[in-house]
Amino acid sequence: MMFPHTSVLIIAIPLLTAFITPVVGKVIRPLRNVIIFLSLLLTFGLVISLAWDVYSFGHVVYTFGAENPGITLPSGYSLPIRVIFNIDGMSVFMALMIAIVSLVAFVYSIDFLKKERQDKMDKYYTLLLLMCVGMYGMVFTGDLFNLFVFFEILSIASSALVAFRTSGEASEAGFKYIVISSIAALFILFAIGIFYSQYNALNIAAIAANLNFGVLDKLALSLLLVGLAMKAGTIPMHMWVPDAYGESPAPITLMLLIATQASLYALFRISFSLFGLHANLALLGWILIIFGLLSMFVGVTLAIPQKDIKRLMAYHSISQTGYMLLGVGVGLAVLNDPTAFSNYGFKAMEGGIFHMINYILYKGLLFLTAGAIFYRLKTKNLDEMGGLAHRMPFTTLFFIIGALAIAGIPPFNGFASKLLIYESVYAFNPFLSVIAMLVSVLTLASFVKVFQSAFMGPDINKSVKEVPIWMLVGMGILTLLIVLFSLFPGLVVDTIIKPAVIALAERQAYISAVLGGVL
Amino acid sequence: MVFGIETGVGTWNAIIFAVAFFIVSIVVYILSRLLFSGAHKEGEQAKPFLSGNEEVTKQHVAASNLYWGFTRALKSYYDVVIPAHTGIINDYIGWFVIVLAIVLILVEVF
Amino acid sequence: MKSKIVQTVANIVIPFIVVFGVYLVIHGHLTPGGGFQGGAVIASGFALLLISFGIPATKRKLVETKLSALEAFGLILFITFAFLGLGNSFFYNFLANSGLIFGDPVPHGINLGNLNTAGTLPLMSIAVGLEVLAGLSIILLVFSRGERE
Amino acid sequence: MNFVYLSIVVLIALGLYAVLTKKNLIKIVIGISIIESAVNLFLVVLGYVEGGVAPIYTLAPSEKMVLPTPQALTLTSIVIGVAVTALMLALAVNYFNKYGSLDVRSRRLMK
Repeated sequence: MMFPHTSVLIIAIPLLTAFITPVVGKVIRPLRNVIIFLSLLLTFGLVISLAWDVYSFGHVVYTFGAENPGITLPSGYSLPIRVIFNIDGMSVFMALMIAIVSLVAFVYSIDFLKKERQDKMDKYYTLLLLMCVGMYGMVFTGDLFNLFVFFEILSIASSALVAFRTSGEASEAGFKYIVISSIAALFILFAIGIFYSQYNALNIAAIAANLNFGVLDKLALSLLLVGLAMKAGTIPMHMWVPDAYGESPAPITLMLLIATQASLYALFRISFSLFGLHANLALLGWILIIFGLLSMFVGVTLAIPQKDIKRLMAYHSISQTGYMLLGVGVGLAVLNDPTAFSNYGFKAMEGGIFHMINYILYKGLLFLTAGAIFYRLKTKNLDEMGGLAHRMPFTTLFFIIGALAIAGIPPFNGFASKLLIYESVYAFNPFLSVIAMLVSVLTLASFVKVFQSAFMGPDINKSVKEVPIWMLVGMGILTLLIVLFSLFPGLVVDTIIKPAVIALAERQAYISAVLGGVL
Repeated sequence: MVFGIETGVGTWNAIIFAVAFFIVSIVVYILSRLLFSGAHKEGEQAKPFLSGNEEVTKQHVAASNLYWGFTRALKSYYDVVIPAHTGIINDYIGWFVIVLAIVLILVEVF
Repeated sequence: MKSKIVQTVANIVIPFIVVFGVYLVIHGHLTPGGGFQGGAVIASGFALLLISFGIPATKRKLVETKLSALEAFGLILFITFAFLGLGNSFFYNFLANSGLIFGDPVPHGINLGNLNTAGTLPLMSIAVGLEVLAGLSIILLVFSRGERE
Repeated sequence: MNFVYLSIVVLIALGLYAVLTKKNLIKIVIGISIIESAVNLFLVVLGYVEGGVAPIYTLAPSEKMVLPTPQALTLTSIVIGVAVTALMLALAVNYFNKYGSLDVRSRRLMK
């Protein structure tokens, strides 16, 4: 018998800590960091226990306010009326990423923002925890309106954190981010209204079971698709990405990475679980593939001429998002064709989803090294850097590992997931695979540029020292994970990636987890 | 499979790659020792040939100086793409509306 | 801005605004209204205070640190009630029909409404009311910093 | 009823027009608020029953009540809207303080 409340505690504990933080910060300041660390650690443990439940028992559902969390349908009702969490392999996969990233971001923040005013830091940690709540909620929820609410919690918290530095540029980036987010969220809400008007339900599973895919549903599909794609930073709606990533403090950039992944998750959830049984999946898959191709190519070509290290990396994250869209898009396009799906579609989705966690690890590491450089040099301009390898040996090592991983150089984990994508996409359409490889080459080229201009060359920044210990610990955790993922890709794919892919592909199981066997 | 993954066509195994990489590196090292043992270690012949220019060691090549050839070759592409990034929030939403219109037409027609 | 007429009218009206806001909060489970609406009404009373008496005078009465403590208190209270339902499920209404505070069964048909019903809902709307009135007042005070005297 | 849906479309178009063409940050915020009102109106209209009363137990003389769920949705959306608007205005204030202008063209990023 498993503990039934794990999933809700994962949301509730960071939420409670977020509200306690300002109080503790005023009364007993030294205790604040301890409490936040413990709550994040506890959440991490709960996520692992939840993952264990999901991998051994299948779907976990949690009904809010019911007499028993397992009762999804009150007696006499054919549609669920309460808010329901519907957690499957894909959700816990995302939750694991969020748990790792939030711990690393917190550990890194301890030293990175030490010189800020302490009452400001109380609010910073509150918002950081609220971001965690928003993301966990987005990936767990089985209810469309609840998805919107958590989406907005995430947007508000993260745009306030983008503007944390209160410089003019940071406010500008934060303003752009909140405008983008709220426009996307309002169109998503409009789509939710369209669903409610037709099916009198807000639950994803209930809507998916009754969907008739008329003109209004198609309108809702495109609103959801484009709104979430904008929040995931796909080209040509990517322009907020370099602004927001460039101006936010490094730990927040790390959190923003996973926030865009949460939007990507919602995009996949909509296309697979909500519309997967009725829509024209080939078209839907091709839309994702086109988004992916554009993002990959335009992102990387725009990264090459950049002079600001964080903007350069931000364009790379757009381009890496393209790989995931490409892999999962190919899987979606052939989902209704069992032979093609088992031949290469499944592998393509595996590659795309494996790339998500790899991307979080190495891209997060790269942004943290950029933050380390900023911490010492107070500049993000690549022209003013040089010779840092003489002074910051650990940061240099971390950067090399991250850069090799993102460029897909064997034996790092980036290569493993890209290889899965290349080979399966080649079977779908060779042209797409060639573009993906070309983008990988260009990625390597631009990271050679960063490495050459920031770390190589004569020792011109003589006053620079290595960064403080907690920043090194934060980067070290991610590096360790990259090395482990590089050595044991088979283990990772079998334990966490396969259940995620199966959860997306088996659309009927998502519905029957809420509505039972009857339809 | 703990170490390797099936890619559908073949397999990928990081451990085998690392071992092979290590062995090849040793072979290359031994070969280089054997082949270049007669090479000059100092004097004019050991220096790189920089098109007859003076050798510069204490100068840093900054980021802006890299890859100008690449950006020059793709100038017509960059001339279109970079001005499109205006940084004005109205344009960001404009792209959203354009993409929404395209996707809406695609979804409704097919 | 500091006209005598406005100040006199504000003196008369503000108590009524606050009382009406409190009414909205505690009758949230019986009539239209609830925590957010009531809190917003009370905060609008504070906005009137800010306009009619000027910023320095208002800031002596409404202290930002106290308000943010109130905000945190409201939030913690709210989530505590959600936690207390964990015996069944998160947000479970454990007080409804229990005979304890707010625990009377709801009468059927047309009636005047019994305040002592609905379980945790009124308690939660009181928590939300505290949070909203503090949060909106803080927003007002923060924006008033840009005002020229 | 169709008149209401028409006005929703008109409001969304108006809001988008403001967000797409106005160069003043405050006007952009106003545009977003207009879209938000339109979406809220849409949600409320979904639950409207002609001749229905407020869905409150004590006032219910008949079976004809408007649907409570869309009203709860609208309320939540309004609350979120307040937070978003407050944040956007705060950022606009900071933008003005640092750049000395509310014009979007005085941006410094991405030039």
